[in-house]
Amino acid sequence: MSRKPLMTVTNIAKKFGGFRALDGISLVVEPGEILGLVGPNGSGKTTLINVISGLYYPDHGSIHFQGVDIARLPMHKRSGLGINRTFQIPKPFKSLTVQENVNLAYHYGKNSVMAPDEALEFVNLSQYRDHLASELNSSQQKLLDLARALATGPKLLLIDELAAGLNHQELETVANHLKNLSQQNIALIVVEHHLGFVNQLTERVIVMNAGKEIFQGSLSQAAQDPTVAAVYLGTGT
Amino acid sequence: GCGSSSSPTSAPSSQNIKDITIGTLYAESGPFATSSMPEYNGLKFWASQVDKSGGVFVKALNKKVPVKIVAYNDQSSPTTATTLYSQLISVNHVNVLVADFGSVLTSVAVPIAEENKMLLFDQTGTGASFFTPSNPYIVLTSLPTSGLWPDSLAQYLIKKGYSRIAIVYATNDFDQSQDQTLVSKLKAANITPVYNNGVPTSTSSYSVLLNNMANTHPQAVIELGYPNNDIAFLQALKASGDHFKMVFTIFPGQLPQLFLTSNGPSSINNVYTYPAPPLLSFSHVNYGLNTAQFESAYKQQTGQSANFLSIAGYNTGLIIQKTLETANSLNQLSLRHAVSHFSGSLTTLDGTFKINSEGAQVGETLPVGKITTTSQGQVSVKFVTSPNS
Amino acid sequence: MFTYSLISGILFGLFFGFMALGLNLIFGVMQMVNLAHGDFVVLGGYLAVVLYSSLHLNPVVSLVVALLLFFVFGLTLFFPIIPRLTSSRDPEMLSLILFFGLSQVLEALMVIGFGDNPRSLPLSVFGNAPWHFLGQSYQIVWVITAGVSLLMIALTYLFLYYTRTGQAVRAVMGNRDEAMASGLPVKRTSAIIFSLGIALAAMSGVLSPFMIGSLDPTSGLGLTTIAFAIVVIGSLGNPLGSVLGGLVYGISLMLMQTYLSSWSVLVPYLLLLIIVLVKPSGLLGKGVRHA
Amino acid sequence: MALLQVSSLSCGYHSLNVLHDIHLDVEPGQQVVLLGANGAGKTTLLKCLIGLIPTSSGHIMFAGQDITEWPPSERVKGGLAYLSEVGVIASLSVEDNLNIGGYYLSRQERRQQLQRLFEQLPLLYEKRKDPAGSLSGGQRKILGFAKVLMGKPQLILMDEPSSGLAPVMVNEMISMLKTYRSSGPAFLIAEQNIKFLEGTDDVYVLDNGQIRFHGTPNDLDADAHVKAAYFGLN
Amino acid sequence: MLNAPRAHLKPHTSKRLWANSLIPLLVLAGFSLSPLVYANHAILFQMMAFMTLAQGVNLLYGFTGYLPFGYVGFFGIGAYGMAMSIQLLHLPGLLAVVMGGLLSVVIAVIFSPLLRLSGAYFAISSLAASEVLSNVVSNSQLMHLTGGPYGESLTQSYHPLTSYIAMVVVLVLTTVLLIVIRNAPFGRALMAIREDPVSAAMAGIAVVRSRSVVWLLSALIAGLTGAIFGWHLSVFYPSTVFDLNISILAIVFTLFGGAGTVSGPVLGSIVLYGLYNAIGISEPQYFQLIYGLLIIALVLFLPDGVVSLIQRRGKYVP
Ligand SMILES: Nc1ncnc2c1ncn2[C@@H]1O[C@H](COP(=O)(O)OP(=O)(O)OP(=O)(O)O)[C@@H](O)[C@H]1O
Ligand SMILES: Nc1ncnc2c1ncn2[C@@H]1O[C@H](COP(=O)(O)OP(=O)(O)OP(=O)(O)O)[C@@H](O)[C@H]1O
Ligand SMILES: CC(C)C[C@H](N)C(=O)O
Ligand SMILES: [Mg+2]
Ligand SMILES: [Mg+2]
Repeated sequence: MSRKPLMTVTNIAKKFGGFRALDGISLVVEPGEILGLVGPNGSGKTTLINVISGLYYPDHGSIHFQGVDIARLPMHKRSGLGINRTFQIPKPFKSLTVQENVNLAYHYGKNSVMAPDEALEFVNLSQYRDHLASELNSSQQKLLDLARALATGPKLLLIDELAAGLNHQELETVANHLKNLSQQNIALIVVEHHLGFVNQLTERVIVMNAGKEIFQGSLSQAAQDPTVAAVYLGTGT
Repeated sequence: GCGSSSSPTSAPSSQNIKDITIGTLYAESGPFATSSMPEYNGLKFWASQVDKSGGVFVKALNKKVPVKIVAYNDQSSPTTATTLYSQLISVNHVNVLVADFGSVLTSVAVPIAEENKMLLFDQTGTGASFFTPSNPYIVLTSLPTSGLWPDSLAQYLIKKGYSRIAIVYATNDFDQSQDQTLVSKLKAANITPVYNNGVPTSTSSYSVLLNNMANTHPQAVIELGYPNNDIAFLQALKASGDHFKMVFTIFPGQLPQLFLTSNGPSSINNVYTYPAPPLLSFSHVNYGLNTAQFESAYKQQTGQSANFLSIAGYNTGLIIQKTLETANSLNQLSLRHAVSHFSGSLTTLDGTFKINSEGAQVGETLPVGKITTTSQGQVSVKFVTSPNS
Repeated sequence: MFTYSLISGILFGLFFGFMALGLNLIFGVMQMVNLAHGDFVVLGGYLAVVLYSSLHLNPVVSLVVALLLFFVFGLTLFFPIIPRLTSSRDPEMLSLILFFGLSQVLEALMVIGFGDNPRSLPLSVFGNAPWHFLGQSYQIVWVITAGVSLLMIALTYLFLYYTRTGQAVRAVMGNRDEAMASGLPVKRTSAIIFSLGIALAAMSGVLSPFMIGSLDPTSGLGLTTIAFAIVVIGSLGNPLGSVLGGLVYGISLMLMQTYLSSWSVLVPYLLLLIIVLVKPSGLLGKGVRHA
Repeated sequence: MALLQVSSLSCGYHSLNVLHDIHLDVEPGQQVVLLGANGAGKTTLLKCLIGLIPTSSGHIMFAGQDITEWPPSERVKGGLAYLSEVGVIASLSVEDNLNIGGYYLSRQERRQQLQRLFEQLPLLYEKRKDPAGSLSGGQRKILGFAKVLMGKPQLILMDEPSSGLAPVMVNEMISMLKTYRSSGPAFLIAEQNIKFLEGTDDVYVLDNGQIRFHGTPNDLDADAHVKAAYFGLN
Repeated sequence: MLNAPRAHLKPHTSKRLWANSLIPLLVLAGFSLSPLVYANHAILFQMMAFMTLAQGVNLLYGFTGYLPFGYVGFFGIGAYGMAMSIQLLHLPGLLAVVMGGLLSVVIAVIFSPLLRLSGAYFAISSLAASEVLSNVVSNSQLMHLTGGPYGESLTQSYHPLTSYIAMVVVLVLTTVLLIVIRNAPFGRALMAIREDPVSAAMAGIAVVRSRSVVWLLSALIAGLTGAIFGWHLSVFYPSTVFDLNISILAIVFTLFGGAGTVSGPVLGSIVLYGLYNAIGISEPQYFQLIYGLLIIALVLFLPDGVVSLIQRRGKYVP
């Protein structure tokens, strides 16, 4: 591999009370690549995203982003460095309009490339521009989260279950959009249970279980893997 | 009022004066209402009395004119009081300015009065800091400054040869200054209190404090507070079952009724206190009603029984009345001179009125007395230091 | 001296825990701070005083009267005010203002009704026989008051955790909308809890003269802050929290009075600040997940 | 006669209507699936049926009664149940969430149901004492699903029960649906996941707040256009 | 949340700027001229003081959602900072006022951990904080510094005219500050933080720093006001300058006018404080009763303040 990795996550652990949500997980993300992150419910995917984006600090382990260790950096600093995310349970600024939500991110985003209108166009919420975010339904709010994240001009985008609530056709469009993001050299970590969607996006997936990586490789291989089949797909015997 | 730009408040030219306006504040609600209302009623009572007799004689006009009271409700808030005092001065242009009850509500009036060159009749605001040589615009009518209060008490303790004395006081101007005086006087007679602690004025449970005091085996236990403190203290004392040779608190002597209704007669039985009028009654006065007359007249007119504060209010009225009779002009400074002029020669139902050069009371002293109550709630007092020392 | 302070601290603490209970419920369930809480305590106190001086009614009986009377009072307050408040933006903050207004009104009414003078009950209503314990003797009223308080708290706990309505209460506490979606009678539940909270305040008021000396119309706000401190110290919506908070408060107050008397008034506020900054969820609180 | 009968219903948020003139029936024991693009109005329709948002016109008949004006609590008492997108009360323990679901049951009925569900969903049993708020997104869905089953309702409205569920859990859920349908309740499910179409009696497709299609899954199969539009299958 | 955001976050027109700058001008003119026609300057002075405090509350509550019940703490500290500078450092009045302001900023720094709280927790904790402050100040063990229970008496440097002018200046500056913040992106960032700190941080906003800035600014405002107020009183006890009602009034005035706007608190203070004195001076029998009922009615029927009456019509309010 010629280019040096965008982010290297090494041996991260995170406990809640006695419960090990993350148990020594590591991964590497190359610039502009799309990495699928799948696994049974409660396996730690969202927690991993929370740790990378800075909502929680890991109990131990390191996160190097473009060479700097960011494991203990506050969220807004990481956003400034170019890490951003969407939320599984969406969190827009409910009393601001859709437009204002994106404008803010654009204004405070350190290296913004995509203009607010562009971002709204991208998730196709333009017609809701002047609605309050609270007037969007949950899946629309998720898309707004995405637009807001894009407006900050990220290098790495963590996407937590975007597919939920979108129908097949909408998934197609979103998938294509995400792909040309990676063409624009924005790396993506995509957490998804909708395997069809993941499949459209990437070859490379990591399968988590109980806070650990249990498989790494292509989705098709994963389907063959007995453990994955058993704990995740439910196709195993 | 506001500096040089403030409008002149000297009384309008003597001729066209129809009546003497007396401006004051009262607290209908809040912590000071208990004391402020009776005090205000006392003043109103005085006003009605003089008006019955065709008004007050004003030497400056050489005629009797009716008195009119202008009063606002400050709800025990010094902030509100500030604006209302200045309302009285700069808008109502009152001829005489009278403070609300107590140090807290009086304090804010002091600079305003001085600034506007209005003589402040301070009824019960006994904070020592109000009285400075540079400020002629204040007289304290009904009580000595707090620091003087414990004189007789100290004398008595020393006389009895009590060596083990426990003191608990509320940390406010009024009580702490008394503690300071008391302790220094005792020290002078080389008695060091076995217990001397301040507690917040808001203290409402004294049981543990009492227990701690009891552990020092005192002969005399002294609690200096405001009425609520005394009530809580005596209540705790009664419940604790502790007994001491001597127990002293301030307010049973001023507001016996209050204690009877809240704690029952036995709570103040055998308690030492400063018996203030009407408990300390003056039959021989050279001005105004004497204690007995006042009590009946006041009861008759207001339906309430007289207490120290209503007397204080009435007494303020008398001082004002005397002032107007004496002063050659309604100019505030000449009012002040008039006061100094009759200071010392006036004996009212509140005792001898005598002020020092700074306008603070020095005439009235507070004797020490021992209260006895019957189960019917009859209160009598036995003086242990001379009432007119 | 230490034991005495400690034991009295515990007795006091139990009472104060009870005193804070009503505030705890209302705040916990409706995210509304009843700034008039203290005034309801005082009203309860006046009720006891009046019943005692007029009918020589034993305070324990007055407790029952207070419960019924103020539960009804609570209901009559609830319907005109609370639903409207709930539907406003930011009910939590607005409630602070509204209930401050209410406390002003109650205070004024108390002045009109009972005058400004402090009132109290003779501490000898339950006899004067002291209670001896560890070589010290304590007033019987304290012991009885503490006992009653403990009982009331226990009952409230049982109500919340072992009855169906109690369960609904906790659900509404957790998430109004979702509780609504689950088909719970949200409004009725709130009404009950609100009225209960006020009734409990008044009931603790009946006993308050024994613990805090005398009551006057201005005592309210002080009591409210202490109550809030206690609620926060032990955690929201949990009666056991109130006990814990009360004990922490009572004991530290008494020790402070003994060893640093002039600072004792700081106790509730310092405790509140320390707890809130060290463990914002209160001593018994659980953490929450943000994403 | 139909268990649920919705006639010319329209409703929405504040002034603006989202749904227009909806007609929809659910027979006892039926499984009806509600399809539609994001923003079509599925959630709104379910909220309106359970009574969380007011009806601006039209009627909702349930088990022979007109419930159009009833508050949610009455409807649930009457045998409706609703699994929202949120689905759980975060601050309550897993077990208490289930009890809330069975609020109108008798004590021992509730105990039985609880046992039954814990047996079928061991995950919930493990975490029964934990606050639901600590659960992962998918875990919450499962809890929510169990919660609505608790109350033994006649008709269960579900808003995208499978969203956020791992494939293995989706299968789990579908098989549970089967078992529970045999025991009586009818289901009205807003879904995107076509797996739910198997064993479905009736399909409605919402578009822009209006019913665009109504028929059996087979009819849907036949309707190339709708299929293309909503599933990209051809 | 505090007023229809659509109404005031749209791009600016010059008309809007004009409407904004009108407010400080009117305030300035009003309070410089009214003493000539109205004799009770104490009322004018206090109206200014409360208007400034209301703007301080507005800054904190209107833009970050923190309701500072103990706001009076900063006020009182300001007063004492001023008094101590005069008594101990023998500074001239105006300098002492500045010191007062700075001291309460220092205190704000010490209490900044409170910002970790939210909702009623913050509200009441701030109240507790102010109680702590007032009790420390009034404790006899600090007598040599603060005069303890005996309070402060500054009659020597009492100067009502200068303090009046100082109050005008601080009021006008505060008003301008609010206009700036409200119309700068910073103002919007604050609203975002109030909405959802996590998302705000992800959008790149420095949550902690932004909050702290507002916290310190509002402390400065209260401190200066308290200092000037104390100077104007010149004789006061701790209970006078730490009176909880000062917080409450400032909050009520803000809500009545409409938090989150600049004109709201101005209106609120003029109308309610005016009313307050009107009732007070008309010697009503049941002042407290009337006042309490007024507050209740306000929350129930005008929760978003008088300006909301205009905003409901979608009109912009400065
Ligand atoms: N703040 C928290 N407190 C307690 N437990 C937590 C917290 N956050 C996560 N957990 C636990 O950690 C485990 C992993 O949660 P996480 O949300 O990362 O799972 P997930 O992989 O995202 O699941 P899903 O696909 O359902 O979203 C879960 O069992 C959850 O209960
Ligand atoms: N609280 C609200 N206030 C105003 N409009 C709303 C609100 N919630 C949803 N809407 C609007 O109503 C329309 C329908 O939303 P709804 O949630 O019913 O769609 P849906 O079919 O459930 O979409 P999804 O498949 O994404 O869940 C959307 O356009 C949305 O913008
Ligand atoms: C009547 C007095 C006891 C009042 C007291 N002198 C005070 O200054 O507050
Ligand atoms: Mg997740
Ligand atoms: Mg939906």
